[in-house]
Amino acid sequence: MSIKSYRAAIREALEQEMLRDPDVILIGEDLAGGAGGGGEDDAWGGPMAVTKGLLGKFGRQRVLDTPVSEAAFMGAAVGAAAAGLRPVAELMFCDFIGVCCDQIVNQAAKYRYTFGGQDRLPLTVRTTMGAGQQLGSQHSQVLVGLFTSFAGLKVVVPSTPYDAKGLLATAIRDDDPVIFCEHRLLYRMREEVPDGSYTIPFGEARIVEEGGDVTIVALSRMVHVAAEAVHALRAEGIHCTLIDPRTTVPLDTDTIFDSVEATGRLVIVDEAGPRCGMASDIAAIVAEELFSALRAPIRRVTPPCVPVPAAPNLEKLYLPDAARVMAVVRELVQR
Amino acid sequence: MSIKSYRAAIREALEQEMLRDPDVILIGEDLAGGAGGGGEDDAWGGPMAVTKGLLGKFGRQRVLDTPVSEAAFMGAAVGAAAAGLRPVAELMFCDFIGVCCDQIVNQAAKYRYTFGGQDRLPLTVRTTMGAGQQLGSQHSQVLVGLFTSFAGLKVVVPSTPYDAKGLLATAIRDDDPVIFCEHRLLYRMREEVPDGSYTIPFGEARIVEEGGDVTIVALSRMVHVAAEAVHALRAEGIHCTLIDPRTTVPLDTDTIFDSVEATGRLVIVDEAGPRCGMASDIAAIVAEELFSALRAPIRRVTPPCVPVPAAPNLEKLYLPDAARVMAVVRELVQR
Amino acid sequence: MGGAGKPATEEDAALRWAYRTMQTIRCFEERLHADFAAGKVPSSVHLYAGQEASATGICAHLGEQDYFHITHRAHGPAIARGADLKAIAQEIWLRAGGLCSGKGGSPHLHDARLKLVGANGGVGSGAALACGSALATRHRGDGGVVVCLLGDGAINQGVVAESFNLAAVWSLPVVFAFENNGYAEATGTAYAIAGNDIAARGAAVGMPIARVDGADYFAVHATAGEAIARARAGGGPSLVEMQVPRFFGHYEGDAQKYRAAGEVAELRRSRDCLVAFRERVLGAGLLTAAELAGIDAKIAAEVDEAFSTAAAAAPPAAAALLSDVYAGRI
Amino acid sequence: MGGAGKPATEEDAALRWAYRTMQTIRCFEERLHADFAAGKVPSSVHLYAGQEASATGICAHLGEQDYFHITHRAHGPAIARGADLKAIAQEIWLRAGGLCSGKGGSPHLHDARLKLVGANGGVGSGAALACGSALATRHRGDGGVVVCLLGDGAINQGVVAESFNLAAVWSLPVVFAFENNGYAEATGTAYAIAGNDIAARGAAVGMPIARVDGADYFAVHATAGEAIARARAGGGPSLVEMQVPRFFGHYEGDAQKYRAAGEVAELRRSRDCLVAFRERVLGAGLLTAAELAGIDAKIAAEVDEAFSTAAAAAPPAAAALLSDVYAGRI
Ligand SMILES: Cc1ncc(C[n+]2csc(CCOP(=O)(O)OP(=O)(O)O)c2C)c(N)n1
Ligand SMILES: Cc1ncc(C[n+]2csc(CCOP(=O)(O)OP(=O)(O)O)c2C)c(N)n1
Ligand SMILES: [Mg+2]
Ligand SMILES: [Mg+2]
Repeated sequence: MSIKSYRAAIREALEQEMLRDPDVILIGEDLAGGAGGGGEDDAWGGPMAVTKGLLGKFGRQRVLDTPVSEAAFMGAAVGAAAAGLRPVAELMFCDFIGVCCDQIVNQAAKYRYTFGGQDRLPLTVRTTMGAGQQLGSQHSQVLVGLFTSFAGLKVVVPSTPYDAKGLLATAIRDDDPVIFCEHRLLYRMREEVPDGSYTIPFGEARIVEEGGDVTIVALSRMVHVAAEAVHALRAEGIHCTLIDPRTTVPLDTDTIFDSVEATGRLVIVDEAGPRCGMASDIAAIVAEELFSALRAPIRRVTPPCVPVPAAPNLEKLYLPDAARVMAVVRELVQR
Repeated sequence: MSIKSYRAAIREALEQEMLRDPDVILIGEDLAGGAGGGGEDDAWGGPMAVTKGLLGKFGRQRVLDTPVSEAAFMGAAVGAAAAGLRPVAELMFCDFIGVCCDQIVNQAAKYRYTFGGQDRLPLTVRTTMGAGQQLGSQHSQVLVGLFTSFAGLKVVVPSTPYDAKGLLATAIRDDDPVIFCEHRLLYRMREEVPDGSYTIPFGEARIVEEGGDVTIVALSRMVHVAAEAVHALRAEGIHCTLIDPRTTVPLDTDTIFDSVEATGRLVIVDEAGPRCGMASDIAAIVAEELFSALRAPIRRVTPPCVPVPAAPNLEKLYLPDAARVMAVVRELVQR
Repeated sequence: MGGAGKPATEEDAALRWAYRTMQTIRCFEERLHADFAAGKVPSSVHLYAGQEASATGICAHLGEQDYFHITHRAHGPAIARGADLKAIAQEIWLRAGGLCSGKGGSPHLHDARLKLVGANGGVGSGAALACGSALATRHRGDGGVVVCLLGDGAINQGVVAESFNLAAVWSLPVVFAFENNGYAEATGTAYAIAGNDIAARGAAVGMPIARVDGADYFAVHATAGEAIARARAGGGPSLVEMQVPRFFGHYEGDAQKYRAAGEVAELRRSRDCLVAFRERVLGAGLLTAAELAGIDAKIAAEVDEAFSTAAAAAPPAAAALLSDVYAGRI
Repeated sequence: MGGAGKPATEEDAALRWAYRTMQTIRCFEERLHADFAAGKVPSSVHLYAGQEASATGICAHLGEQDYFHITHRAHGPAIARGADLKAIAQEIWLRAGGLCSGKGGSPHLHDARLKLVGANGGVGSGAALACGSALATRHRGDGGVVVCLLGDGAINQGVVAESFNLAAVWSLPVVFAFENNGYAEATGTAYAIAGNDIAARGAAVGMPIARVDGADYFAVHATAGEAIARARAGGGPSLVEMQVPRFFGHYEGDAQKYRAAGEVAELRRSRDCLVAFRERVLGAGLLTAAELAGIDAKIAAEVDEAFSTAAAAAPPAAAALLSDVYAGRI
């Protein structure tokens, strides 16, 4: 056990899984960096420095730097998975799904089904997401809902170093394609994380806080935004249960239902836009399956329906924050 | 006024808009067909024969056949729109968003916002969708929710020849990127359609049937499935309002709200999968904004969360049908 | 492997295998054409007739460890790889006993045991998947190679260009084998392929390239053999372009108005790989007319049986709708 | 147009414009580098220093009707096209007065009035958009051409290959101008580009190609001029590959460990387009050292003013968050 960052926890999971299984390989842009140049070999260790050091340990046969060719290398990862390897492909920004969408949503997601169950596809796609770095409309998106909408994919949204490490190990050992969504603003988050290898099962939400007044479901970085709100609300005498689903496919509806059953009130906090995302998805499921338990409207706290602006003041307005969550919760408990 | 098929209505809108505005051009694969061959020039007139005859009327300068290069020609359509033309680009199957996703969701959708409102982007993307032709997992999808989730796009889902013609004219004249989703099983549907040009405003739902017991919102071909159910239910004494939103961006929530206000019960029928699609989206909006009017759970009638199978018996099981809609409605009115 | 139990050592057995394979494909496709016209085929099909020498000349070189990625024009390549004729037919008929249990259909023929990798829906997407198979076989060090069939239309898909480069950067054991049948749907290569030179696109990444008459089995066999041997020996990727005639439409039902009058008749007359093959082996006295006739008759019966089996076979069980989405529980 | 009011007829005015443009870019980027290191720049930036001759040599040929598509390494090209220095700086500082009102930021500099088309987020995506600008200008018949800047990394994006082919098939007036600075992020072209020959990829679709030393303003000017004139005359697309040095990291903050020790120093010594330009014009007596020094001083003051304006400028109003999503009401 030691204090580790989200970044280090992810790196440790990669390293431990690579040690455990020689068929685990990494594919992506600048995972090492330095290929074809006159300087150091592991020059970058990943665009976000997540894979730093792995080249030295596993060599270029298992840490495969690629040209700027997401469609080809993502397809290669799909093909390699179908052929028996356990590739972990890195999509630098989830926004770049734009250029490899086919490989993920049409090929990886549908390979097994289309071919009648002949194959396993133990592919993990690591990608990054989120706003807050002034990177603008095409490097800040949260596309968890898009991935979730395609049957055949599993989708993981870790909010803490501990969860990131354990869920990534599970993802890599899983025999289905898993989209593992890392939030860039969390890379420096630190907490106690076991040194040894461990897994966290998919489809088991984490109850972050317990309280009887309102259920809050939040994803990825929004878990921390919601937690801040929950703590502040406690001082006002409002007690919330905060649930981090951790995976959206499979989705732990049991835990959500149990809580809503008790509170009768649901708020979902998500960093994706308001249309057809996870906030809508969870709201719809609860409105369908747990209607009689509801005592108030289901409220979604999301950014407005606009692309992500680059200017920091606009980006701040864009992102849900604790104050907004608190306002919504306060309004709900008054009903 | 004359009887026209959905296909013919779309063709007529294209022709009339091309006559009206010389800046309207068509871009896509085999819109004419026959280029580079030794036979007829307008050999196909579109993969679904929608654009048949337009080559002869407007020539190869305005009916631009392309190589099998969706990313390039979709990007070219975006660029041409930004540069002042009104391109109508055809994406043969919406599933092929896989290979031109970047151009649509990152470029077309975000062009105006990213550049601070300097440009107009009068682009129309015509695409086809839907199951029912045994084409399997990668040629049968309904991706309306995906398009809807990206702020900056407008999304049209015509269910009738009349609507298709009027909405396509609106789309082409609109100064924003519009995704116009044609359902392949509707191409042969026929009804009275005016011969002259007309437009139908975006964001105005069509009330297909009126009834006080249950509100049904259905999209595209599902409007007809739902209508069948509504008629049969009437014989049982159950009276439904059936709403066809016609566009999902903008979405006419007023019409939906007015009806749910009256009925207290909502069923959404959609051909997309159950996760993060339009059914979830509409359910979430209503659960949020109109909770107090609801007397029963919001029910979604969608396919199961699986890719589309090719075998006809499985495909039939996959697709929502009138019987399923009826069962859900009956259950709701008992509550 | 290489289909239908070819003993690779014996020259005339190899010839017989090649003939049997090509003739099986031809017979299958001609018969399918007729049945389709008669309304008996319950799905959309793209026929391979005319292109037989291509898949056959390639598969002659492929062993158990090798991968063969095919396209939507799938029947011929699947047959050449040795997939079960009845399972192929049943997949086309969308039956439970089909290669993909009726979930994929004609364009998605796939047999994981044979390392026959079916087309995914996007034209050209297979080029990237093929790089992945090549990574895997190299990772295992089992000496496998990968052949990826692609159509002329695919050369203009970005992922194909990316895959050329990636295969070359990683020096993968993959052969990109283009079947240039002159058309992508209704559009001719003279229009769609700037420069009208598929192989040149491969040469631009430094890959060895070869161009060959794809209606000549022996030429394909020799050229593909060289490319496959190079890949197997660690020489990296290469590209083979085969000029092939397409005897039917893009799909069945295609009126083919984009073709010149008499074009198909002329192709059938002058560029039929089976006619050329027969002439050559009979001329050289390698096989006899009687032998060939015997093979033909046997094949006709086999195809007949495959089709009637398929027509009579059961559809998938309803439960199949929900299975095979994930390998694990969800 | 062509930036900063160049009167295109006068030879020495053109030279002065070129020098002023390149020096403005250099000064802007060097100053930005220093300010970034001092923590004064509130966004991520990719600097263009070293590559000045490329955008400048191209923009010397562009008129009002012409489109210039640029990349994330945007400051230099935007300056060369004549975009307002203060508006550029304010966009980098994400202010309301920025070229994109603070919504795009450094990589997305865009000025619709100047037909300066900013990068979209995906490397290489602009190649397709450029085909669209070319379609539009040809449709209008206004004699416009399109130059599309691309980096070496972009050559491996599928959409770029597709765009080459599409531009050639449609014979569009577009020049694909590659700035080969040796790196895509931390990865060298020797690894990432199989065959290590960008121009060859263009040649494979039958486009005319040219390779030029991108650190030599006069060479770029001549070569780009030829390609642009060809496009303007209806001769279709072509490709120009420019070898350019990159003096800073991929982005500011990049430790550049992937570069050999002394690599940048050597590039600055031997491949500085401004040094070469000065030598040439002074040697030929075209401009005097005093003139150049006068220009330098003026530019330093302008850049200074642009930066201090930007630093002091107001951020976008809160209402800007919701505006500009659609042109019409929604
Ligand atoms: C990305 C994509 N675009 C378009 C299509 C539609 N489509 C199916 S087959 C085909 C033509 C392919 O031509 P080619 O590669 O020459 O193969 P052939 O059919 O001639 O065997 C097209 C365009 C598709 N399946 N995928
Ligand atoms: C599709 C896509 N993949 C990856 C990236 C991340 N990225 C940004 S710049 C860059 C390198 C581009 O290199 P090059 O084209 O040579 O331009 P340079 O930065 O050298 O000017 C990469 C990979 C991106 N923006 N888009
Ligand atoms: Mg073809
Ligand atoms: Mg570069």
